[in-house]
Amino acid sequence: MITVEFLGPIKKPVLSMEASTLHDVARVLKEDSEMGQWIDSCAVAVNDALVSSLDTLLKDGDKVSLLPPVCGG
Amino acid sequence: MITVEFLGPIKKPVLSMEASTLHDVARVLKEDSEMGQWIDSCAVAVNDALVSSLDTLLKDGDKVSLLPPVCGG
Amino acid sequence: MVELYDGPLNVPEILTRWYSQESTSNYGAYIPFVGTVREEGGIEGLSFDVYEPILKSWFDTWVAKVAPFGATLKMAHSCGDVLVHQSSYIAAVFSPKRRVALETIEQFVEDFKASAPIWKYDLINGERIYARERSTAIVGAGLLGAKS
Amino acid sequence: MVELYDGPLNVPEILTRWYSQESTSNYGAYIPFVGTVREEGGIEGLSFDVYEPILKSWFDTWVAKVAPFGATLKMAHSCGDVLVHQSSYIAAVFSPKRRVALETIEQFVEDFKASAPIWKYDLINGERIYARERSTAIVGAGLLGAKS
Repeated sequence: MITVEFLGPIKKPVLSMEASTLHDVARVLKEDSEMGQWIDSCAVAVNDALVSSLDTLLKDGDKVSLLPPVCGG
Repeated sequence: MITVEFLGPIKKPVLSMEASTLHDVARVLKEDSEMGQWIDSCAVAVNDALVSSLDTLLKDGDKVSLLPPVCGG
Repeated sequence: MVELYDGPLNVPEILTRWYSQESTSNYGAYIPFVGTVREEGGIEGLSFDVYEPILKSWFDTWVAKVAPFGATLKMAHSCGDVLVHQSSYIAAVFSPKRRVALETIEQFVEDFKASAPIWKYDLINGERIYARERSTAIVGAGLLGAKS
Repeated sequence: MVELYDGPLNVPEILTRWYSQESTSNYGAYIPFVGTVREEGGIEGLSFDVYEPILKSWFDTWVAKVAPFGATLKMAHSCGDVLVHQSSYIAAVFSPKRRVALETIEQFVEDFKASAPIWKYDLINGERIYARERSTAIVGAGLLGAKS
């Protein structure tokens, strides 16, 4: 099991799911209508490190975070 | 009569002279051996405004200032 | 170090403390950038969510990037509500020389706007409204939505 | 306004006072540049001569130049001796927006180094030695030496 958390303005509780790569996470979230407005604009982190490939391997206990568009300052 | 003052590190007292343009001032200072190390690196102000032409007219009471290379900060 | 505060920043305290901390480090240039909430669009203020783990790693990467130039960085940011005319953000560079300091503060502040995991909300009529149109997708965003 | 001080600057006092002065002016960005005397080359400190009339007109020209962008400038500088690890110079920009502030502080500080009528001396073994090799001739210098 891995967890998926949604940061900032995405009002969505943490998800738990089985996933061996980010492809699996993408498949689930693409079917989630609540994610429609966010999925194309979110960056992705695994265990708090930004990642750039869907092939990123996931193991039990990993935390995937979705980061919507930012504006600090 | 006009006055010529030397700013910053130029250790030279104020000069008074007759001059109708900066050509006259240049003529006097070029003959001054103390000015040899300064004359090519100094900017010139008349009444505290920087000028860029030797044709600048001078009138009685004007103040000409010589500004050697600067380094604030 | 990244300093996070609930609510507005005490700008005099922070600027003075950082200056004192580095007073004998032989830096020739200290440039803080102070960001203050502007009164515009009828807002009462702004509000911020900050995701600290990624903010810290982003910041540590920057500290490592400027270290070879003999420079260092500090930053402070607010969490939660900051009203108009209060300050929410300070970034600062210390460097031996002015050129490095001037170039670093510009690049650091611009990358901060584009990359730091902080989300901004307008406070209007007591509501907290995500400032989506002023926000920037982080480089590489959209990964999960890509056609596979 | 140009503030001139005998000896080192009280940096916390100046940074705080300027911040307070503009606290309700609706500027979004405040960037001070603080210059501190570095320990190098065995100097005890630096010493400065300032020619105030031309410094003021140079500064006023800059204030007028940034006004159309809604920005403003402040500066403070030391006259006389400033020892190592003490500060001799603060330039600051206030601006509604960060881009104008970042670009202005860079251009202002660089033009200051090239144009402001201030002369720097090294203090070594109690002597005051003009830092000629670190100094810059003002644009247009050499007028009087030109072949006529």
